[in-house]
Amino acid sequence: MQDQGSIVAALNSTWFASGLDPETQTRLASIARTFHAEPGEVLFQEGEPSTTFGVVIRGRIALRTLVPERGEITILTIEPGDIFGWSTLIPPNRSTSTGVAIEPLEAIVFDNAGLKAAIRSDVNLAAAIYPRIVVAVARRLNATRLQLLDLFAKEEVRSW
Amino acid sequence: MVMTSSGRGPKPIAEGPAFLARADLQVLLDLLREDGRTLIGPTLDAGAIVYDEIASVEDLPRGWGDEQGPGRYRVRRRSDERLFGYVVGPTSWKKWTFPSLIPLTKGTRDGHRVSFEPAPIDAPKLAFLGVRACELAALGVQDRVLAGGPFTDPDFVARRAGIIVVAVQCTTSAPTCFCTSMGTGPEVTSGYDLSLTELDDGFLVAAGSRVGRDLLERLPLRPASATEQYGAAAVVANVRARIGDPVTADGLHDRLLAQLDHPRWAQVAERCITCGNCTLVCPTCFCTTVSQSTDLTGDHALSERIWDSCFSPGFAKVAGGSFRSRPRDRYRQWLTHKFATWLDQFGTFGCTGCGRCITWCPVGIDVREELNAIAPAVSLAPEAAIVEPVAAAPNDFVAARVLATRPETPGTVTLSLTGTDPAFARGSTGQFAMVALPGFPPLPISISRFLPDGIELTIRGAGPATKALAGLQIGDQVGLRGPLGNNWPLDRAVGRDLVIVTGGIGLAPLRPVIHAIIADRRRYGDVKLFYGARTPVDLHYRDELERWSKQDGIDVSLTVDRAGPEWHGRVGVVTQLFDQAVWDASNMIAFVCGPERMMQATATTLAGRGVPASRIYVTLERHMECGIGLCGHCQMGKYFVCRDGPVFSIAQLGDNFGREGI
Amino acid sequence: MTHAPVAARPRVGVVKFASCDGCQLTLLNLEDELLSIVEHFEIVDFPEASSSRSAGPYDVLFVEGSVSEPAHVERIVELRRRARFLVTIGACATAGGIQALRNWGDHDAFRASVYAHPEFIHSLAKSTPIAEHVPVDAELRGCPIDPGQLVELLTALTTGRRPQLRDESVCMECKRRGVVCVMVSKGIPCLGQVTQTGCGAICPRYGRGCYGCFGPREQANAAGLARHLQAAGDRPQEEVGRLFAGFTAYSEPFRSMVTDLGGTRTGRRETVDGGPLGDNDARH
Amino acid sequence: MHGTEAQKGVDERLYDVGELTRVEGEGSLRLRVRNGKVLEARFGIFETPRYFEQLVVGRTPDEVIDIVARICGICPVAYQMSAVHGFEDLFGVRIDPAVRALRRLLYCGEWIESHALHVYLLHAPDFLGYESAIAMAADHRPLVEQALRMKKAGNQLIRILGGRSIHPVSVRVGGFSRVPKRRELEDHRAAMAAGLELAQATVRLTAGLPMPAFTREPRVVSLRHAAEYPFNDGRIVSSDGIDLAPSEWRSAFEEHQVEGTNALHARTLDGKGAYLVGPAARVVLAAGQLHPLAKEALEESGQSDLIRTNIYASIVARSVELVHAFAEALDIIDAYRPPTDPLVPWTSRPGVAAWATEAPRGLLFHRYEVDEMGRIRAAQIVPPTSQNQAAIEKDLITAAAGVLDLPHAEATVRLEQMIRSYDPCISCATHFLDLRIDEA
Repeated sequence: MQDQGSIVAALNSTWFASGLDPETQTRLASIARTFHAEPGEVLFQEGEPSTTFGVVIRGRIALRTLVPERGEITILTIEPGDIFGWSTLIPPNRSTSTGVAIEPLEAIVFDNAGLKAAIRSDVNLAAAIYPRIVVAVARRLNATRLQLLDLFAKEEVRSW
Repeated sequence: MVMTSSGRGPKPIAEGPAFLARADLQVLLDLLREDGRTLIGPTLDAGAIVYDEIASVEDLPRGWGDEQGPGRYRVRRRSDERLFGYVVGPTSWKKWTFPSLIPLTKGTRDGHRVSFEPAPIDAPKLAFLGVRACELAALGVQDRVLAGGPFTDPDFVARRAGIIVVAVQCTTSAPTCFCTSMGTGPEVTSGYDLSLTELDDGFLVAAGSRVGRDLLERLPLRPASATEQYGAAAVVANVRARIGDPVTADGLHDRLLAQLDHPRWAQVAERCITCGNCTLVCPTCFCTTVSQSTDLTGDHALSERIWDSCFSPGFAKVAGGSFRSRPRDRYRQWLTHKFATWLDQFGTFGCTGCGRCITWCPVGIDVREELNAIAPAVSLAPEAAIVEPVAAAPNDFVAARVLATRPETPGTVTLSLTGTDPAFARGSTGQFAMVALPGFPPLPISISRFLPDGIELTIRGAGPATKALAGLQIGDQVGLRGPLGNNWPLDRAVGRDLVIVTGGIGLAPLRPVIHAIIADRRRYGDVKLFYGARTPVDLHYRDELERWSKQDGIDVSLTVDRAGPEWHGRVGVVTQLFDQAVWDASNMIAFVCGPERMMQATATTLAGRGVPASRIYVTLERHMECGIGLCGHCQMGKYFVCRDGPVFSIAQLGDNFGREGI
Repeated sequence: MTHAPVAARPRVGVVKFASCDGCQLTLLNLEDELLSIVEHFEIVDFPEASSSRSAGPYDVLFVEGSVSEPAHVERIVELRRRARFLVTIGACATAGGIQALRNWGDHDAFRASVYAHPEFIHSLAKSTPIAEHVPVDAELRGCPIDPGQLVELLTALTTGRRPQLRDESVCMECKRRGVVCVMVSKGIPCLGQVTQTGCGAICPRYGRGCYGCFGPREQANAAGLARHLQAAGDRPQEEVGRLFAGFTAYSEPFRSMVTDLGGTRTGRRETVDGGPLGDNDARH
Repeated sequence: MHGTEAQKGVDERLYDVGELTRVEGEGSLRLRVRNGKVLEARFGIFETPRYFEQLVVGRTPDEVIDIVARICGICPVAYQMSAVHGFEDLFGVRIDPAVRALRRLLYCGEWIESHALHVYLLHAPDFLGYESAIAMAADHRPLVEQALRMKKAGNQLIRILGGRSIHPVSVRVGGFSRVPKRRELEDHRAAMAAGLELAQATVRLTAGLPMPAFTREPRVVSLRHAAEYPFNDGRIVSSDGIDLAPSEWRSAFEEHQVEGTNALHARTLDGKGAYLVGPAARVVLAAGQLHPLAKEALEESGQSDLIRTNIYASIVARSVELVHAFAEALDIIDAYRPPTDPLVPWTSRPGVAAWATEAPRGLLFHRYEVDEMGRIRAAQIVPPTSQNQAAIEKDLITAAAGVLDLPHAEATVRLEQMIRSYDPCISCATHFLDLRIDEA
């Protein structure tokens, strides 16, 4: 059993949860636990059922995807304050990439079942969390578009 | 009246306007020829009245007039013997003041040594015969653009100085004329040496300068009768009445710029062939490009300046493509420049209402119709353009020597140059140099470091010219002109928190900023450098980056677009480095450099994080050829990027920044 | 060494497909430069001029003519393999040439109408530009190519710079030379506005309208010009179509103009055993 | 080239050149001889057909002039000339005499450019033993330079008159779209005068070349004009009495297709078969009308007879015509006054436009059926090389006898040289020939 106060404090330090009303924060803390991982530890696997949703407090997670012949490509890193495992809440509830801790990691995590139950039973909680998840995902979508433009790619050099 | 303005004691015949019999016009021509001048005047050739070399009155289009309309021109016989009974034709005087082709620079390469020799300017002594009011105005516009400073075109200045102007009052007009609207005519009022008003049997003559007065005194004149004077005034008045006022010039600048998204642009683009005729027949269009040629050895190169047009595809080309890829963008660029941004740049319209672009548009697009359709109302006065004086004529380069070369990333190298033009010692952050090798087009390249007796340039070998530069070895020479352009406003950063956001080779122009800060670190608050690259190996100045963060008190954050497992740094676009950072933007200023799209995203994010547009600065890349605002290629709205930039605040650029096709 | 020429003394080949030989002749017509060109370039294969042959590899290969028979298809692929730099020269190689007019016709009818025994004739239904079959490094437009542009390309090759082949309209060249627009001043239809420059505006200088032998320039607004020519000159649609049905007719957007407006049609060659007008008609 | 396989008792030789070089277009040569008997003699042409006679259908006369020029990059003017004279003849257009002179001048330019090219750059290397003029330049640079000077003078002449030397643009039905100012021609006079001297030197040079033994007396055909050396006017005559208006070619000649042929042979209706057109034919039939300077050069060369009987000597005939072209061009330039009416108006009328002119390589016949709309309904174009093919194959057999004793490589070169003597213009002809000699 963990100290709820420290979890609330940790949540408060993050972009994701800061600004939520104390009640919701406590509600969240009640179903959350802190989580630690060492560099190299695989947190979730691309394509596997997604079981945990979380917020990074310290450290860094690399989101990787396997490209045949090019190997594992890191497409995004998740920094303190940012969320991971949103697939847990969104069908088909499978991880869209592989998450690997690349720096000693501290995170607040929520288990699949507990979080879903809480959200189903508590409209206010749902109303508070979903917009933040949408914002987080939208942010990634925009960033991905920019990445897609490959802005720093060298000019295609013709024979001339 | 001009004649009394002359300082000399008046001679009897000069008391009022004087009369010259048509039979005596040859005397004037002879006087001008005796003065060693080549006469340029109207003559009938290939079914049009063109300006060309003439020897005598016999060469003039006696008894010929013309019919003009949109996309249509025909000469026709007049019922009288008038010598100037036509309206302006296809030729404009810029053929002599600003020729379509002039040699610029001879470049030679001898082993690793290079040298550049400006082509000598040869300006003939000319006399223009038959210059109309709208054409005098056009010469005036050229004077402002090409000789008004801060930079001047030496070739134009020399040619202009050698010309005597004999003007003629318009006694007839074409349906394409609109000098009245542009305030340039039809009355000849200034800018001439002599003016003629043609009457049935001769001319009313007036002097407009000392030179003109001297000529006047040597002509067989008699005082003009009151009837003649009245008649002369009357015909010109009739012309004004006939032309009317087809375009409301008052407030046109703002009306036009307020309509950058008008659907008409797309409609006119369906008719416009973007052939460029309008710009080349225009008496004021001054855009040029430089073409290079070499011999088979490549050791001898010649660069020549030729007329270019904003309607041509290559005109706005940069590495990433053309800034004005769509015909509608090109037409909008031309029209808004002529009737709006030209005012911002030169304090005058670029159009004198001569109507050539209407007559000689092969598909008959009428600029007056377009203006009235796109910009039909009224409003404010323009704001003045920013000007940062530097550097010399477009055709000279100072050879510098390569002291050291340092590979930065695959395909990118930093050259340390020494023996540079002393001007570089006075250079400052954000500026660039025009860099030339014989046979290659000179390129604008940001200065990535200022050394005591030289500079560093960081170059990515993309095209042939940049490859040639990137391939330079120690001891090789290269031609430089500069430093050019304005600075990053470091003074505004003093006492503030500074955010520097950049990507890829975009760090090069900001490197001197960081050097400057480190040199006087205490004057600035927090300095954050957010730097993104494509992959880890594409990060420039890696050793310096480390030093900056470890010992120089710069808060450096790096990110890459994609990386393999070996990379433990951040992956993601540069904006993600700070779009959630907890910071106080109230005292913050931001410098941004990178691909234009990246700068837009960054500016948007910064604004979203509370940094005011007036304190977000970007540096623009545009196709540059001259580097000093004379070639026209790098125009963006009312600015020439090379001369007024390349550093601009988002506030300055307004919604032109990121707008397609500007 | 700052420059990167193709090679110290590039090995050059000159080959032809379906063509009139005029473009390779342009090389021999560089009377002033020819002897110094062969000092800087090693001409290893040029059947029209030399009996010494080489199957490559070539540093630079000039390809004249269009692909218009089955054997051509494999041949160009093979040549591309052996060429570092492949330069197509002339309207046939870059646009399919005048023979591409048959691309609108019924090929079998063509053959049958010319030959009593069409079954002997081997040719493709379409005449196509080289670039439709293999990647091309540079092209010299024109029917024929311009000697000045050929020299520019050769000197660019020796110095490793990009050749200055402008992609603007013919009008630009025309106005720089002070030529009076034949379309505006004489009402002669002219393709100069939609045609790529390079010839030096020969036709307008010689009192004619440009017939587009350098092919469409980038973003050529051929439709706009066609609309204007029909409306302003009230010309029949087919007459406007024929303007585009020239030596580069198969290049877009000229191709669409010909397809939409007409301008080329197949016909019948009177066979040897007499035609409708009788075999002989002597008026002397 | 393959070697010779000698089997017991059988001496079979194969002379095979897969792709003829230094000819205009793509052709091949194959001669198979067993025990001194010619089994196979083939002058193959694997140029692709371009269907010009079809491409002009539905087009206007002026468009035809532009299109048919593209049949050949070396002699475009010839195609423009046969076409324009045919149309003007049908429409009854009376062109300004000065325009007629300019047309001859234009033709002079083409003859000079084409002949200088062939004599020095394509043919001379055979006589002097080089693979190309480029190789020849190493030992005989002045020779090649004078060739280039002449060529340039001719090309420049075409450029002045037509805007460019290949596919000039100014020839129109009724005259020219633009005629030169006097100055333009006068400025070029010096180069032409220099060219004339070089041409005279060329006759001396070629007359001195070693001529391979070769004797036969072919039937020759060309235009002949009472007062002029034939360019674009005169009557079609032959060494055996044919005498027709330039529009009447079809009353004595026809085209026919041979199996395996990609185009058509020309032959006479009288069944006598092969005949020869080109410089040799013209010199034989129209020497009387040569410019005095050319006549003089021909006499000095002393090769009038050899030109008739020895095909290799066509190089001399070509050189003599170089002199004529330069000399006549100078006369025209000196007499030139811009025409009062450079482009006379005309109206189309339906009927047949047919005409023959003298291309550098010989008689070139065009025939167009024009409909009521003034469009081409049908076309027939008979270039010199298709008329020469039969003669070429005959001469190949004649030549065979002369080369059997030579080393194989040398023999092959000699046979190529023979074919080059015709200056075959294969792009023009676009034929496949497959000549089978049955064992006689």
